[in-house]
Amino acid sequence: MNALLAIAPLLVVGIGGLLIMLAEAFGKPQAPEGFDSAGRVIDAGAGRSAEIALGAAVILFASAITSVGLWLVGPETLEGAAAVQPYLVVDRFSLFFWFTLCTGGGIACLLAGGYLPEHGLDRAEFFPLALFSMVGAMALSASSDVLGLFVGLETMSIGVYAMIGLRRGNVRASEAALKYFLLGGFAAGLLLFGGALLYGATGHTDFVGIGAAIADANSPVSAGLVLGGLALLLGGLAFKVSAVPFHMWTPDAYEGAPTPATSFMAAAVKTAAFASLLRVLLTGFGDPRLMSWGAGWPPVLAVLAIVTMTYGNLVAGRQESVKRMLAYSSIAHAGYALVGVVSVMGSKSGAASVLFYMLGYTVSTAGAFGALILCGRRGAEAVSYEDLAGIGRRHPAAGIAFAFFLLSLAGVPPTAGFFAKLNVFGAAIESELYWLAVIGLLNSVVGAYYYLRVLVYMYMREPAPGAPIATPMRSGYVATALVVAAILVLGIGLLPGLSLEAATLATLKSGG
Amino acid sequence: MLEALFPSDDFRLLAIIVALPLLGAVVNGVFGKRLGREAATLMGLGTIFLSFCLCVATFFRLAELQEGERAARLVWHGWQWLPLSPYRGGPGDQIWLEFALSVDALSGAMSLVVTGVGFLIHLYSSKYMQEDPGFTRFFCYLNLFIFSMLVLILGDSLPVLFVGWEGVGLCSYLLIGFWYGEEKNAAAGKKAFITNRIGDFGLLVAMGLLMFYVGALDWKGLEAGAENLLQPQQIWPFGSHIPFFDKLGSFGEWVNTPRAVTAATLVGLALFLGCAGKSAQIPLYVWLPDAMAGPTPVSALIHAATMVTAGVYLVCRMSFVFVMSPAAMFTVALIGALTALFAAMIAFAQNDIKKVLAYSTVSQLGYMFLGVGVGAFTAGFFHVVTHAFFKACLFLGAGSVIHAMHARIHDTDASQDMRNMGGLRKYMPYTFWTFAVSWAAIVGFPLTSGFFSKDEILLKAFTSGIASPLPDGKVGIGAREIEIWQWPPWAGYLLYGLGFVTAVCTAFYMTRLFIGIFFGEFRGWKIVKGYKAAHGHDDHHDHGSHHAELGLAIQGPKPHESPWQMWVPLAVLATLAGVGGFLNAHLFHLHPFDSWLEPVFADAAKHVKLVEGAEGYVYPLLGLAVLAFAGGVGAAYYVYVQQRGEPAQRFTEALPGLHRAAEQKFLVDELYEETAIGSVDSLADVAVVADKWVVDGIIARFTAFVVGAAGSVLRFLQNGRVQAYSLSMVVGVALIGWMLLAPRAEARTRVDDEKGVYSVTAAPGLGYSYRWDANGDGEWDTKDYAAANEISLTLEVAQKRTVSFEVKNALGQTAMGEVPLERPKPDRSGAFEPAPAPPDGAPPPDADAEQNAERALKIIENLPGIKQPPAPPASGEPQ
Amino acid sequence: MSVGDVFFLVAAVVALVGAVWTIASQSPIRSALGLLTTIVGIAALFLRLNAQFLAAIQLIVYAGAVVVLFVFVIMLLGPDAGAVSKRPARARGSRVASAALVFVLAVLLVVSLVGAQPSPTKFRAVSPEYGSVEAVGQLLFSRGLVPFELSTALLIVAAIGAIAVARARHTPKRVKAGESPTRRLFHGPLHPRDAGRPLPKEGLL
Amino acid sequence: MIPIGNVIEHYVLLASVIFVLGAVGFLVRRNALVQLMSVELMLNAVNLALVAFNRQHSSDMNGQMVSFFVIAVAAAEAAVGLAIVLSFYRLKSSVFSDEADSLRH
Repeated sequence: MNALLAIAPLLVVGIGGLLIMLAEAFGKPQAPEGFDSAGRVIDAGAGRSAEIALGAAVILFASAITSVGLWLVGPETLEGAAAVQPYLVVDRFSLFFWFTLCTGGGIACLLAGGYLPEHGLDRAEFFPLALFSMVGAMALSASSDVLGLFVGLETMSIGVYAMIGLRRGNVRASEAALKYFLLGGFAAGLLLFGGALLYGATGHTDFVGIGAAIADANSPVSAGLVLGGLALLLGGLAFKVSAVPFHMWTPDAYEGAPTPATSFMAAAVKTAAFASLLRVLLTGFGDPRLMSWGAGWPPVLAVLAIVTMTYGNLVAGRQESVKRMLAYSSIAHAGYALVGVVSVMGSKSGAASVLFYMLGYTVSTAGAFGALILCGRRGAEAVSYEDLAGIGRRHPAAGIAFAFFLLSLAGVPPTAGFFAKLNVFGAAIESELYWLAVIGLLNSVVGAYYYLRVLVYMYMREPAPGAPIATPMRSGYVATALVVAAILVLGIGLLPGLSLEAATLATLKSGG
Repeated sequence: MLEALFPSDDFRLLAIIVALPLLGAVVNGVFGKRLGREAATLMGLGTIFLSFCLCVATFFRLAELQEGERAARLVWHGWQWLPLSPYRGGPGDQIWLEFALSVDALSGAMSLVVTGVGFLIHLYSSKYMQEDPGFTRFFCYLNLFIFSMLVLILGDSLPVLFVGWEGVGLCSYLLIGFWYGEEKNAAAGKKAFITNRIGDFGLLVAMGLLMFYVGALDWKGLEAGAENLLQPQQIWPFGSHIPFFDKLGSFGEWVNTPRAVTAATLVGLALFLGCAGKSAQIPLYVWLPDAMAGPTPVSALIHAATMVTAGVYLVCRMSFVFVMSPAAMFTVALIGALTALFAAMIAFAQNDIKKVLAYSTVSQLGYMFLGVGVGAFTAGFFHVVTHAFFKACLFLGAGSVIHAMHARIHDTDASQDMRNMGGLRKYMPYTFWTFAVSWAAIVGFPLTSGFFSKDEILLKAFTSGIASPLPDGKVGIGAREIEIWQWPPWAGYLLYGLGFVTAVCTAFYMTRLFIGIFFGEFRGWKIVKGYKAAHGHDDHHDHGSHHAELGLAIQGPKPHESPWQMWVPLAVLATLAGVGGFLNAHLFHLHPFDSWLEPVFADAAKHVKLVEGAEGYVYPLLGLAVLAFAGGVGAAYYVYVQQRGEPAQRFTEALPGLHRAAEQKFLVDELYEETAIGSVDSLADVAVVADKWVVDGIIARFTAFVVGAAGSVLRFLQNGRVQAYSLSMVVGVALIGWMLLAPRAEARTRVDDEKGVYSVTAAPGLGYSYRWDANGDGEWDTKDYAAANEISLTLEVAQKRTVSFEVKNALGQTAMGEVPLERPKPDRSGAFEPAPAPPDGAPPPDADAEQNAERALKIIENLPGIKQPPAPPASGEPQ
Repeated sequence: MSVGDVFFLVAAVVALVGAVWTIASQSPIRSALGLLTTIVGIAALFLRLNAQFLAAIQLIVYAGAVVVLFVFVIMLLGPDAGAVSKRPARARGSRVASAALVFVLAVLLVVSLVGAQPSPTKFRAVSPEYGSVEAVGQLLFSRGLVPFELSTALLIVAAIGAIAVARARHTPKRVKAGESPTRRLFHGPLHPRDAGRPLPKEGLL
Repeated sequence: MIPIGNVIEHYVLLASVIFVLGAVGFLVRRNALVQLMSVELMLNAVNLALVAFNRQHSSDMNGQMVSFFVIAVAAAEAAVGLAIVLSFYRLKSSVFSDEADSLRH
């Protein structure tokens, strides 16, 4: 029973997913495939996505609250938690990420509730997929075992593939799903082979055991197998966090997917992958010979971080589509977070800075995609910069919402994004990775350029004569999602102490 | 009751005071359109009024606590806001800066002024802006401004103050550009924004320096640690020397001579740069006159009464830092005096009544800085208060006039031109009388508020100065010792002289303005020919047929008095401007204001010295001040009333000499415009060219081009095909694998140049083994590889050696690394060489922060690859 | 050479041939057969490695379900669906070359990895229960219970996903949509008095 | 002489070769179905390696358990993958993954 209490957030999502699935399957179709009362084409038969979205969002927020509750109870007091280890490690680290993931996922579900009916994609399958995918993401972030990691990763990914491919009549969505699926399968293969090599080298599949075997001086492990396995494992995880050169699926999948699915990917998939990356590296590969300043994984990740930030920012500046720009910017953000991961080796606040970064990034990016959703209605999505021209003057609320989240992504105080960057670069400086911090700062400057470009279009341009004019949708769902995200972004920005304290506590209990 | 509800160590009332205007802003901003005008007005006015009442309550609570010499402070501890130190391990191990608000005598007085005057101006605006389509937006901004200003005043630390500082800047920008449709307004907003950024840079630098030297940013911590600012800081040359100038003999020697100032001077100057930006002092004053493009109540509230005095407030707030540096104080006083004179002279030439008032504001701000610069903080701050009264009143009066004129002329520029006015005394009696009182105050009519405050500043400028913070005037130890700059003996004469001339000028141009608006005949029956035809006709579509043909008589209502919402604030402010001086009338030994603020400036006052026999100067200088007032007003009366009173033809015939003199006077104005403004313009042109070609063209454009081109090239790698994507992944995995597997010969060096002990550590790695060549003879010390990854060696002075090592990985591949080591000769500049280690081998005295920083720099310079703290190799503890 | 050696060699060769066949044959149906061959070969190797249960699962799930699914889909698309592309292949040479390069690099890496091991040690003998259905089942439902339960989520999500993505689109027909209270709450006018009015140009929502 | 097939190296070598063959197939082939099969090949190779390593570390049966789940995951992945390919085929009448390039740059 105690064990069930420990994994209560996971159970809430899982059981909630089953209920949502049943509701979706047996609920009376509101608008069988065809046209709705307004004469728009409805993609699928199930309908009722609005109600089901509400349910899914409630379930996810309930799970986030359950995580907070468990945090307050103190996961270390739950003896039953040991029963689910090492596949699920319920510690403050996991709870922090569960909270982040569920919040991001809940926002995405609310967005979907507004988006799907508005754009003729009234498909409630989205929500069970999102919930079970979230189960996978939560398992991924909590797992300290190759097996748990793999199963969690695949559960998360398969759900996301399907969410992307949900819009069946759309070539771009279909292409995006195909590409992401093929590459995702390939990456999973690489990751799994890495896990197999590590198992071969150490005889363990759990990362605590792997770390202990590496540290054991009496029976030396095969360095070749460990390093080879680590390389493949890093490759697989780098794919999910979309670090360059494993990033190439990101812009295509983000652009092709329905926007709520995009925000789910940007918020949940990336965050869970970072959780896993951090846990794997700290518990399994924290040996001084692997977490070394001149060899081992820190230099590798440092290079990845630099390349990722720079590439993401450079290419994001050249996009015509805001959605694709946000995709590239999410690549750049992976680079910034990697800076924090690297600084784990020399700074006690390194891990906390990554946790904080992911929390801030999740809510900011979910909000930014939400604002993009808000700017389209009745099947006409705002996608390009031109679409947004003048919207800030015509629709101040939409403009302010968009501007706010973009400023957070750009790292302008007093938003969450500012403190997230501040912490990450601070941790890098503390680890004496000065050049990494400097490159990061330069990159933030470049990044500010393309975020501000959106503001320029919104406030200083008028749409070309005859061009379609974007009109914001009127949806309580999207508005609620944006309000939730904005409160979090602003709250974290005004009270960074609280969440940083939480992130710091979370890292203390993680790992071996 | 107040005490029970709000204990003095957790004075939550401050949060409420600050939050009320914010509430008003949010409600008006979000729901304004739905609420309608009445509700929006009520919200805006109500919140400010409540806030004002609470400020009064706070004030009384403070007065209760403040008995005698003890300075009272009420603090509200908000929340932990910014980490000041890196995280070190345990929870609660980190030093945080709180988001805290606090109030003491100084901020209490200032908050009263802000909310009080703010409320009056809100009331005024509710009528003035009535017809504007952006009515609720205006009130939202105005409330937001009051909120930011209160954060600025009540913030308990520099960063919190900075939040308010930026907030008021933002509101000012929004309100200047309120009618953003007009190009001119938008440009003015931009100008204000940019100029303020320069000042903000100074403030940020000051915060960084204070953090470095004092280690705190809140008032309490700063006060406690201000002594740390008394240390020398080398500012030239950068590094040890400037390389090229070595070859230039004695000139090069001179160039390379180390120069140092105290840290307090650096901090003071940086802070003052911030103040100069916000308070429109030379050279950053340019934005304020343009800022008058905003609605007139905005000019009154933000650009005259409150925001622009934030700089003076900051100097008062940081007085204990400024007095540490006589040089910084002299800069403040001198810049203040020069600005006062400079702006006053520009004001002669203006015909736009708001421009005249704008330049007079700049000039009066200069007075305030003159006051605080000579150490007369209460006098300077008292002028802030009186100026808030009379300048707000003047601006609102001007607004009332413009309101009346605009109803007739329908042209923004023409309705502000005093050549179209005159004789308005008859039409607008309330406005006239209130304006008259304020005019009397600003020109220093005896017994008005301006008379007392200005007289006090002038007196102190003559008699007061800053003494050296240390008795012997020297700071530092041994070779690092420097002498602190002292005030020259003539400082008092110079500052007083500038101040006196300014007083005369002020009296002159203000009288000219006063006469021009209210006396003589009304000239607005037709518009002065040839005036301001520059703006295009399409600027004013909205006025349509009303647009007047220049030089022709125009139809329109007679000028009329404004409604009560507009003249009541005028009356209140005029009363205050008239009698407010008795708050600090030293002449009659009435100085409650002084005694109220005394505890705040008690620390700073210790460093202020008075000249011999200062008491004896009081009455002679008083006489001079009255003379300045009488001279200025008399001259203006003579020139403008008498000259205009008679037909120009007869005047010229009768008194050709005087006419020529008057003409020449005019020419001086012209000349002044040509030289001062012209040179500023041409300077600006140069700056524009430089900006266009160097900053914008080369730096910005080129960088943008490179970034853009790189982006364009890179994005074509993304060719959309799965095969390419997966190939990139495979290459990525291969590179990661290669980086992980290949032996990496990275080393870091721990350097102790003083003792000559160097230790080299090779990066640990899984499966690595090492062999070393520590003695630099080119042979490996041992043939076999061993696990040891660290060696240590000793070098003589100026000895060089290259240590090599070879790393073998698990697969048997090897890599070689080399570390060149050199023990440097002592620093060539000599003067700033750290003290040599004691000969008896005792550990050197604890090096100060600067030496540590130098050493850290050296370590950084010597390290290849990734650096680590020079502490023991704790690199790899798993967490 | 013992029987076990021969068994290993045969199974290894079968698996390898199947793998090459999979990636090299032009027709997808043949590729599927190649995959089947490899699966059978690997199942045999599982037997050699005392993993009887897994060998059975390999045959049942992989050969019996996955490959059949592949064949089914290929047949659904028509046997020629994947044989020829309408578009000419682009940069085929460089793709093959890069793949070959990857292959060579990988083999070199593997050889060096394996070669770096200390001298090979023979497998230790294991008890007959090792790898049996009972033993693996015992493990699955004790230690492996958590991933087992997690995999239910995986299978559910796969089922829903497959249905959601692959279900055919019906031809849309005009249906009068019912009113949903939730939808009205969140999508309709914010207030009854707004019903039928045009949306305001400015304002929060 | 060490018996063939009774030391870990032989299995690791074989598994690696099959894995790399799968990877190469994924890189070279344009047919999404064959690419999917290549991924299955890679997963099979992983299974082989896992079981072989488990035979080496024979104190528990973790490796076999992992293989079991890998098989399950592979089946689930194949199902969703084929569904996606089908949906793609319906729209573009093609199963060639390089024709999915309207999203790029």
